[in-house]
Amino acid sequence: MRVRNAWRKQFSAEKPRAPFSFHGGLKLDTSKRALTRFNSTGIKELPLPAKLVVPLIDYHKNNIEPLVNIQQTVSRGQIIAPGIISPAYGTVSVIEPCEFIHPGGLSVNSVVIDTHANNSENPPVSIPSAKAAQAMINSFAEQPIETLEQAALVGLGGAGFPTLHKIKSANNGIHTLIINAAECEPEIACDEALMLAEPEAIALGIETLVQLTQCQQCIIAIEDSKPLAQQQLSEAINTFDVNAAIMTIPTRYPTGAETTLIEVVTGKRLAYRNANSPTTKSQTTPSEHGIVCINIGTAHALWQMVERNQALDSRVVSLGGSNMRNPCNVRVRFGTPVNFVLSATDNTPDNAHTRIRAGGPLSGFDLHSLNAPITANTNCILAEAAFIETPAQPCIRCGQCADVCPVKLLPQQLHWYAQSEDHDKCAQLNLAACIECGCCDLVCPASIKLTETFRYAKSTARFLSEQNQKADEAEQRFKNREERLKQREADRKAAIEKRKQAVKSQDKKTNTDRIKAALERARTKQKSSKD
Amino acid sequence: MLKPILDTQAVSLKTLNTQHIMLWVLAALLPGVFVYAWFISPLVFFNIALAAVLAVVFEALALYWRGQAIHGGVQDGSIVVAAVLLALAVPPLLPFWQLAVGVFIMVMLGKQVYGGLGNNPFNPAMVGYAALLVSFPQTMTLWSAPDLLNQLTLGHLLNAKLSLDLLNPNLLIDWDGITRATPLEHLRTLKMQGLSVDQNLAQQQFISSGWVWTNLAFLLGGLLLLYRRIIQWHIPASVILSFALCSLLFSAQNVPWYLSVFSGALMLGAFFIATDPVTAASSNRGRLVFGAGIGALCFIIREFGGYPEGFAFAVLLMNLCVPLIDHIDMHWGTSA
Amino acid sequence: MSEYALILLTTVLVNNFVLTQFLGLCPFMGVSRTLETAVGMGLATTFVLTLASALSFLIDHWLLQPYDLTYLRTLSFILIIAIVVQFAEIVIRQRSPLLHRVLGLYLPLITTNCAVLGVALLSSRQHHSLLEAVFFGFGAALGFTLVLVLFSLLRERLNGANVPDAFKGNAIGLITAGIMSLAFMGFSGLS
Amino acid sequence: MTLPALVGLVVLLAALVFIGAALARLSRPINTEGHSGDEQLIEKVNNLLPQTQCAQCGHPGCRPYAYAIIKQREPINRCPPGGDRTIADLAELLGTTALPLDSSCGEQKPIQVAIIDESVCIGCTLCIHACPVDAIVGAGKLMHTVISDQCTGCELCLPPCPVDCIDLVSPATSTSDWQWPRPA
Repeated sequence: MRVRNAWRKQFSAEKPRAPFSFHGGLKLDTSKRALTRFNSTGIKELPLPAKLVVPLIDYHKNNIEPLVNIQQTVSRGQIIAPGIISPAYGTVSVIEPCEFIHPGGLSVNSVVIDTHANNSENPPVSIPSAKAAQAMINSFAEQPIETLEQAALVGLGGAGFPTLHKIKSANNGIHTLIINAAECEPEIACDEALMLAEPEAIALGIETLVQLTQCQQCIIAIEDSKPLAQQQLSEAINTFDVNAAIMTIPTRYPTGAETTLIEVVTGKRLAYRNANSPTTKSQTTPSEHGIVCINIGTAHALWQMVERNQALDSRVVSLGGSNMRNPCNVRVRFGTPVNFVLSATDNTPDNAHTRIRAGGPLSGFDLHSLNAPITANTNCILAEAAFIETPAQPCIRCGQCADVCPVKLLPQQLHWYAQSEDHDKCAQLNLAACIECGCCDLVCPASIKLTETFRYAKSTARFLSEQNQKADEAEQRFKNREERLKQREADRKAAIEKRKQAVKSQDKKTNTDRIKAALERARTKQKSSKD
Repeated sequence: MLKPILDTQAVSLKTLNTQHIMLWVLAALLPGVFVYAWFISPLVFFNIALAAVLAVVFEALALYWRGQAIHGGVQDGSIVVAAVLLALAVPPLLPFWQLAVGVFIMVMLGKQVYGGLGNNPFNPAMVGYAALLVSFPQTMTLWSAPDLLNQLTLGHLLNAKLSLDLLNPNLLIDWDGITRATPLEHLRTLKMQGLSVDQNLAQQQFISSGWVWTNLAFLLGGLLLLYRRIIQWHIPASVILSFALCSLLFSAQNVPWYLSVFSGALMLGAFFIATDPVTAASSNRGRLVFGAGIGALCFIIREFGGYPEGFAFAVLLMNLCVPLIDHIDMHWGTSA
Repeated sequence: MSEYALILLTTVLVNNFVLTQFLGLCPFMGVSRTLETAVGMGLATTFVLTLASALSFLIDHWLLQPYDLTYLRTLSFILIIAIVVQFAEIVIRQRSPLLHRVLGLYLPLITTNCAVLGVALLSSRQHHSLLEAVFFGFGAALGFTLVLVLFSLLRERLNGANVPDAFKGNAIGLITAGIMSLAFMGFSGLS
Repeated sequence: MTLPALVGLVVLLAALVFIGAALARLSRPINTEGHSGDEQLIEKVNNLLPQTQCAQCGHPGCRPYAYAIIKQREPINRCPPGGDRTIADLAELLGTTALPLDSSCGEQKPIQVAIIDESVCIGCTLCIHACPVDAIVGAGKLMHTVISDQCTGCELCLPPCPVDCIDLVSPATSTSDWQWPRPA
C-alpha cells in the first residue's frame, strides 16, 4: 500500500514516514496540454485595474452588509464589510449587484472601487535573517489570535474557508497541521509557481502557523511531480529551521482535496463510512480530529501579514488551458475582472467558441461573464476549445466509477436513485460524502454526467431539508398562534363570565344600596336648599 | 450557450466506451467458440449467426415500438453479446425456430420491457435459456455426439435442424443416432438408475467429450477480459471457488472436483454470464456474495436437482437476490 | 429431524407456494411495493400460517375425523384462519398502527389468502403429524416471506427503471414475478 | 346424520362461539389504545404536509387535514402547495397509490411570498389577524410588513386586505439557496 520514494529520505530524515494511500483516484495525463509548469517565467505582476469589484458574500454564500458608503474613500486593507477588506486605495463608486464567479451566473451585491492612481506597488517580500525572522514570528504569535481578523485570511485552495475559523474551530487543540502544497487539479500550477518564486516567505509563513496553532507536528505535502519546488522549499525550511517535515505524495488526482490529502498524510478517513445517519451530519470536520489543512498560498499570505502587516488582497492565478495563448502565473489583486486579467496578459479570447473556465477542468465551471472579478477562490482561469457533447448512454453498472471513487461511494447506485429522485436512498448511500471530484465521469464508459447528477441531488436534498425545517417552524408558529387565540378567547369568556357573576351576586344589594344612596343625596340636597 | 460543468475533454484519459467493452467481450469469446465448434459441433456458428441477427432485428423492433432511436440503442452491441451467449448455451441441434423463440423472449421479456440496457434485473440470455429449457425440455437436452459428426455431412445436420416437424418419429430416430448425452447428462442418467460411476471411466469420458477443452478455452477468454480490466476478478473467482469447494466437500459422485469445474457451462458462465454488470451486485463485497451464491446454487442444482446443468437457474436466482445483497451491503456501510 | 428439515426446504424452495403453486398472489402483488410492508406482511402471514396449520390439524384430528365431519373441513378451516387473522390484526394494530394502516385491507384478507387455506388442506391431505403440519405451515410462510421480500426489493429497484409506459406498475410486476417463478423452476426435482 | 356427528357439530359451534366472544373481549380495551396509534399516524402525516396552513384542502390547517386523512379517509391529493411530491410521500407512508392533485383545491404554484406595498397600506391589521403563521408584523394605523423568511405563501392575507396592497411574488434567488440545475 505504501509508496516508497527517495525524496523523503533525503529531505526529512528525522521524520521518516511514507504517505498512506487512498482508494481510487486517477493518474491524469496532462503532458500534452499547455502547462505553465517548469518553463514558467515566475509570477507576473499585473497592473492595478481602474475598477475593482468586491462581492459582498461570505463563505456560506450569504450576503453581507457593507460597512462603507458610496463616495467614501477607502484605503488598502480597510475593512469594508465583516471579513472583507478593500484590496486597494480608492473611492467607492457604487454598491450594486454585480456578476461574480458562480456556476449559475448569478449576481451579488458588490462594492465597486475606483482605484486611485497613486496606489502603492507591491514591493517584493523582504526576507530577514533567520534570527530576526524568529523574533518577528515570536512577537506576532504573542498577539491574540484575533489579530488575524485584520489579515482577512481565507484558504487559497479553492473553497475559501476563513483560516481563523478553521484554527479556532479545533476545540481540542491542533494535533497535526497539514500544509497543502498539492495542486487541486492537473491544470493548475499557482502553488508550484509560488514555491519556486518565494520559498522563504512560505517557509516563514509555515513557521508562523506552527507557532500560532501550537501543533504537535506539521507536514508539508508536495506531489512527486514537483521535485524542483520541493527542493527549493526544503532548502528554505532548512535555512530557517522550520519545524515541519516535507512529505512527497504520489501525483494522483484528487490528492489535493482536503479529504483525500488528510487520508494520504495521516491515514485517517474522516468524511465517509457513515451510512446510517442520513442527511444530517454525515461528515465530521477535520478540526474535530485535531487536524487542520492549510494551503501553501495562505501560509505565504500570513507571512506578508507578519512582515509588513499586509492583509490578504491578492493571489496567484494560473492562466492555462488549451486555448490560452500565453499561459503563465499572475499575481492578481482581488476584485480584478477576469477580462482585465486576460487582456493584460494578451490572452483575450480571439474566438467566440473559446470557453473561459474558473476552478479547473473538473471541479470548475464555465464562466457566464468575463466581467466577474477574481476572488480568493479563483486559483485558475482556463481557456478551452468548444465543448463537444457526447450523448450519455445507459448505465451498465460496470462499476468502474466505484473503483475510482476516492471516498468509496457507489456512483452507479447513487446515479440510479438520484435520477429517480429517491433522496432517502441517496442519503443511505451517503451521497453527502461525495467530494464532487469528477473521477467517475472521467472513467464512465457510457459518458454519463454523474457528478452533475450528484450536485443536483445534493442541492435538492438540501433544499428539501430546508423546506422541512421551514415547515416545522411555520407549524410551531401556527401552534403558538392557535394557543394564543385560544387563550385570548378563554380570557374573554372568563372576563364576561366574571362580570356576569359579579352583576348577579351583587344584584339586589347594590341596587337597593344605590337607591338608598340616591335618596340620601336627594335628601341632603333638599335639606341644604331648605337651609 | 452550453455551459459544461465538468470539462471531461480537458483531461485526456483513455477510457473504453460501452461499445468497446462489448467488442472485447465478443473477442474474448472467440477461442471458446472455435474449440466448441471443433469438439462439439460446428453448427454453433449457424446458431450464433441466427441468434445475433434475430436479436438485432427484435431489438430494433422493440426500440421502434418504444419510439426510441434505433441506431443508438442497437449500436452498443450488448444485445449481440447476449445473443451469442444464448447461442452458446443451447444445444447445437436445437431447431432454429425454437432458438428464435428464445431470442425473442431474451430481447423482449429479458430486456426491453424493463426499459432496455441497464434497466433489466435479470440476465437476458439466461431468461431466454431458462424459458427454452422449461418449454422444450426434449430438444434442449439433445447434444450431438462428436464421434458421429465425421460420418454425417453438415448438410444432413442442417436439414435436421431446419425441420419444423419436431415430433416426426423418423427424425427422432435419426436424432437418436446422431446425438449423445453430455457427460453431465450421462452422470445424471446413471444416478437416476442408481448406478455408481466408475471414476476412471468418468474421467475419460469428461476429457474425451471435449467439454474440458471448451471450458479451458473460455477460461482463456475470461483471463483476457480480466487482463484488459473489462471485468473484475470478484465474480469469476467466487463462482469457481464456491463451486469447487461445494463439489470437493459434498459431491456424492465419483467425479473429481477439478473435472466438474471444467464441465458444463461453468467457465462460460463464470467469466461471461455472471459478470454481466447490469444484473450483478454493485459493490465488490456484494459481488463476492453474488458469485459464491451462483457457484453454490449451480452445484446444488447439478447434484440434487432435476436439470443436468443449473447455471442458468443459479444466475437467475442470484439476480433475484441482487437487490437484497445491495440492500444489506448499503446498511453495512459503503466501504468494501 | 432431517424429515422436518426436508419439509422446510421443500416448502420454501422446491414447492414455493407463490412461485411454483401460484397461491397467495394477491398479497404478493399488493403489498410488495416497499420493503417495510413486505416484511410486515411476511411476519403476519408467518404467524397466521403457523398457528392456523397447527389449529386446523387439531380440529381435523380431534373433531372432524372422529365425528366424521370431514365435509366441514373447508368451512371450519376458514373459521380458524379468520380467528387467527383477527388475533393477528389486533396485535398489529396495537403494536404498529402504521403497519396496520399500510397493510390495510390486505391484513384481514389473509383470511382469504388461498395459500393459508391451501396449506391447511394440503397438510391434512398428506396426513401429516402435528409437528409436520406446523413445519409445513411455517415453511410455506417462510417461502412466502422470502419471495415477498425479494420481490419488494426488486420492485423498489424497478422504480428507477425506464420501463415503457404500457408496462409500468403491476404489468412489469407480473412479468418479474413470472421470471422469478422461472428461476424457481430450477429447484424442481430437487431431492 | 348420526348422533356423534351432531355432537361434534355442536362442540365445534360452541368452540367457535366461545373463541369469537373471547376475541371480541380482547379487541375492546385495545381499541382505546389504538387511538394513540392513530395519533402517531396523524403526526407522521402532519410532518409530511408543507405547513403552509393555507386551508386550500378545505380544513382549517395542516394538522386538521392530517386528522381527516387518518380518521375520515380524506383523499391524500388535496394539498396544492405540497403538490405531487407530498402526494407521493403520503402515498408511500400510507401504502396507497399516488393520485393526481385534486384541481378543485387549487393548483401547485412555485414558491411564493407575500409582499405588502407599504405606500398603499393603511395599517388596518386585518392581514395580521389573517396570517396563520404570524409572519406579518405591524400595529394599528402603522404600515405592516411581511417577514419574507417566515411567509408560507398561503394567500390567506389577500382577501381581508381592504386596499388590495398585498402581492405574491416569487422570492429572488439568492446565492445561498441557488440549486444546481437538473442534468438533461
